[in-house]
Amino acid sequence: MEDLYREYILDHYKAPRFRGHLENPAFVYEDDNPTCGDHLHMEVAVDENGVVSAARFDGMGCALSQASADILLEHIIGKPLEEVKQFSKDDLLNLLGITLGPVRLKCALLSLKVLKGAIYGLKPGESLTDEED
Amino acid sequence: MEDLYREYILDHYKAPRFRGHLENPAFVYEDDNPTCGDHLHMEVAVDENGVVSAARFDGMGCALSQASADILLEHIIGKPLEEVKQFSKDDLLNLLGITLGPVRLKCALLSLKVLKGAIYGLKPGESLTDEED
Amino acid sequence: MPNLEISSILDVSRIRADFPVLARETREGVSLVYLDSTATSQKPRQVIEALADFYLHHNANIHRGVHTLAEEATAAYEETRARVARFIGAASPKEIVFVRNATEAINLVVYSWGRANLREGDVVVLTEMEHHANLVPWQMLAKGRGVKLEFIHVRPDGTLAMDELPRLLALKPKMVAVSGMSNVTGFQPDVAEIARQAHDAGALVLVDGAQLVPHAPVDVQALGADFLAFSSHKMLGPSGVGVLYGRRALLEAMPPFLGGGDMIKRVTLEGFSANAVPYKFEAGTPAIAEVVGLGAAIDYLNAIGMEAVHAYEQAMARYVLPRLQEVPGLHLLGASLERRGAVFSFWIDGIHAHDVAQVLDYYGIAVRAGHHCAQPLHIRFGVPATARASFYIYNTPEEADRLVAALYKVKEVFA
Amino acid sequence: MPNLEISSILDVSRIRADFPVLARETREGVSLVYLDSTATSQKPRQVIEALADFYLHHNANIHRGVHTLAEEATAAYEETRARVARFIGAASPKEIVFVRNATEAINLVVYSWGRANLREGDVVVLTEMEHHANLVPWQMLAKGRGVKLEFIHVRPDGTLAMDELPRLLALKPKMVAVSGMSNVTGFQPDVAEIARQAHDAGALVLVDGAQLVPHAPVDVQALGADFLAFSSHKMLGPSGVGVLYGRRALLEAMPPFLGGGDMIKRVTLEGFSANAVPYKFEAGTPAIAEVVGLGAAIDYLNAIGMEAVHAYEQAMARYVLPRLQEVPGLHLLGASLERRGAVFSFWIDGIHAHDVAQVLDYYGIAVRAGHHCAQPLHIRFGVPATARASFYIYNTPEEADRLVAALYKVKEVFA
Ligand SMILES: Cc1ncc(COP(=O)(O)O)c(C=O)c1O
Ligand SMILES: Cc1ncc(COP(=O)(O)O)c(C=O)c1O
Repeated sequence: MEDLYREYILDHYKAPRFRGHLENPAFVYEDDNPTCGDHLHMEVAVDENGVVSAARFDGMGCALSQASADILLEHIIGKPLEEVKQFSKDDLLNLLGITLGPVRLKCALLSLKVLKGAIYGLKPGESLTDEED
Repeated sequence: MEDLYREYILDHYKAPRFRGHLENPAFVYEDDNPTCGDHLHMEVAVDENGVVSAARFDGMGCALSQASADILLEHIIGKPLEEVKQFSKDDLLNLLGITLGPVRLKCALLSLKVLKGAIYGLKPGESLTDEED
Repeated sequence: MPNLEISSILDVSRIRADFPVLARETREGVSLVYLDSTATSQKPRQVIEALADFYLHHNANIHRGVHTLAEEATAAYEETRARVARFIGAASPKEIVFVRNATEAINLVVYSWGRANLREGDVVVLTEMEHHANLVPWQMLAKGRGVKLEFIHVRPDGTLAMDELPRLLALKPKMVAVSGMSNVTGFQPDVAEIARQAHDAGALVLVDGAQLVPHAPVDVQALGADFLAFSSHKMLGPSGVGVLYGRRALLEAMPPFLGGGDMIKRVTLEGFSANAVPYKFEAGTPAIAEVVGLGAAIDYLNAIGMEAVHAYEQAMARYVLPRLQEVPGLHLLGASLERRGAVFSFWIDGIHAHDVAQVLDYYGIAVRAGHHCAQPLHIRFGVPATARASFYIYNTPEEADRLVAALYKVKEVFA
Repeated sequence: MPNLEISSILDVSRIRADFPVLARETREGVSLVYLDSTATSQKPRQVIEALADFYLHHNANIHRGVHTLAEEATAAYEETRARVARFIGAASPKEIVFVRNATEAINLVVYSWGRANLREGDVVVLTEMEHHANLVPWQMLAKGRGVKLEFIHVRPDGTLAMDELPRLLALKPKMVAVSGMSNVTGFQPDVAEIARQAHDAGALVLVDGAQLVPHAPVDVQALGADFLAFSSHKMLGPSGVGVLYGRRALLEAMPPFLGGGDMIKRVTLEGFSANAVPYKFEAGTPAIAEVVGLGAAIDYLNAIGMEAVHAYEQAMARYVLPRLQEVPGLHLLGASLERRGAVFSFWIDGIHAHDVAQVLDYYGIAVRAGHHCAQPLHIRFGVPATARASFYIYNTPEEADRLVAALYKVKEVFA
């Protein structure tokens, strides 16, 4: 299936490492992709040094949206929150290692949107104003 | 100027026979052509036999709208009102003897619209519902 | 041999030759199978040429010009209005308002007729299968002024629960607004019967014809539609233009919607008076070239004949439906063959619709994935998204076979 | 030799070669002189080809599809949004809403921002030279809810009475809505100065850019425009598409206007939540191909450079104006050479504008006649209608000479 359904992504989709919930998350956020009903919920815990100590996601949606969430959480766990805040779209796309058209891009980036919503402490429905265009 | 500004029309425009007002008109009506500010006011008198005994117009606008009014009134004076009511767009265009595109058509037909409004006793702003499309 | 039966209805290979895009490949060696006409149809050469011809030879603004190009452009635009009127059996071209799309047509009715006629406590009847275009505008209106929306529900087989209608009509709704064909299940309700009952109960009837008009013969009188909304881009015409049909007396009684040039008779700094219909509802420069292109699309459809279009799609539906049902784990939204167009929305156990569409795309097959702007219908069936394959006059049974074969590949990838 | 001066600014003969319609005859032996670009511009080959290319190779509905064509169409559509944003100096593509035309853009602001923000007694400041598109929508709103409209008047030379502004701003208007260039007098008010004063007084500023954007470099930041409305068809692009620019914070705070697909995030039978900007304001299938065509028009204008476009038209104005003034009995609406585009509206003693236009058409010269959707301005000058000749990048001094010569013929016919 070319690079879009690379083994890597299918693997994270079929056997996610970070699907689930946390006991005492510092941050919780969720959002949808209205074009396809993708839904993601994320929980992030941060230790006393400001390092992401644990994270989980839950939700439903296409392989890309769910695998992207799993891959993203794998990447950020153990990193300082301040560093995670700098994590960009391009960083995520590099991580996924695929090129995407504008529609599938939304699937892939939902995970980042939800993560940012969580760690910036947004309320449901709020969105970041400094979001890149 | 080809057929559009035939001498006939220019003549009626430059030297109208029926511009003016009546003492006791049976019917009065006026209307505009919103695309160009053409304006026509018509007054029609009918005798005891139901025959158009006199008619006048006033207004301002392009040669076509004003000449058409003059030519139309010349034609109907002396005719039974019931016959005039049957007078159609095509009749008027035959009378004018020219072919017209959709925009100039409105100029030429304003006279007929105002005449019909008058003899059907419409109030200002009302329009005929049986108007042909 | 169903293929033979089907191919006797339309000369599809001749039709396909008119649609240059169908010859393209989505990637090297993979030819396109376009099964997304419900979202937007492809355009025949004739339409593309009509657009180009307009711009190359006659382009001008309309109505307000007396020069040659303006007269030509106005004539082309107004002749299309007359052609549209004939196409749907309208009594007069004055009943045809050009808008952007079906969505704007419905919004026009809601903003203009709705605000003038609906008061607190009034009822509007819709159905559970409506496209958001025939739902959200009513919700926006209803919320502000306490209007109640009531819904005819959808049965498990995708048909409407017509037995609910009498109870809803007993509420004396002012309006019944219903889709002529669902863009998800393909179900084509008996609009004429709904309209008959609705009129008896004193309601007006708006038909969302976005899917019906491209796929079946439509006569607004026979249908009993007081309003009919549809889009050019779904019926072989250009994007950017749609149609609102409205009964003349209704349109005349309605207040204007958008203000601006052309919709006025006279304007001063203090106020304005509105123009006659249909101009009253066409503020500003319309989609002139696109209207002319729609005219070419109607000519094209007329040359085929809408009866033949409809018959071909019925035959395709009979061909496709059972083959889809054979795919293990595949579930259709609306599996009835009665009163349906050739559009099929389905989900496959354990595979998200996006992934179905993505893998199909790999094989050149263009289907849509999502809620297809009918989220309540998806909620009703308990799925967030489906994949949708839709067929039009240029699609063949062989393409349906390619779809079915590729669905087995989808299952392999996600096994 | 003014011709030499003018021709050094633009290579007009090369430009003309891109506009096939300019080579046509209006009747045998009479070549077209198109002086009606203020109503709608002609389209270069590049734009017509972009449209055809889209339909021939990439046509699909956008946003909701994951198949190849849908991805290509979505990319083309969204890239144009970004190009439009750059063209007018917007901070983000999210500030660009695609609508049908400038008229709809202004109506969107009036319906959405206006209804949410204007209460009884509130004041909106307009000018006496506004096109109906920037007047009638405000009147429709004002009438219903007791909002007051105040006007900056027009001076005898066609310029705005800027000295009235402080008095009007003392009324604490919520909005100042002003045209960037009159489509009648060609006057280009100092919008940046108006905006500065308006903002100081706490008002928002809407600029009707229908004429400004096609004819001059525009930077919304420098202009101080909170909203900017313009139309593709007047700037070499297709009909059927227009643009509303709005400052992001404003757009985000505004309620939706049209309801339907794409403008929603989630819909149930009970209600909906709105999508993010700009999608919140783009309900239903947009004018996809036409947006792509607008992108090609912007590329074309950028290749010439808007500074050069503006300079060329300034030079043309200096060439044309004195020659028109020499025609006996000809009166211009706005005879100042300051801050003006190359559009000239005039009347000739004793001859109706329609007749002027008709005779000019006989000589192949396309001008418009009427009130040009600016009836209050015509009332102010005491004439019901004028003839209007307007020049764009493809018009030459020789064409202006043909116009002037034909005007003498007009006078002969009606002598
Ligand atoms: C100054 C001005 N504003 C608004 C408009 C309306 O433009 P459109 O008809 O494209 O909506 C025009 C076009 O005639 C105009 O010249
Ligand atoms: C049933 C139905 N109604 C309305 C619409 C809206 O059409 P448009 O997006 O052209 O306004 C669609 C198109 O998706 C549809 O299928």
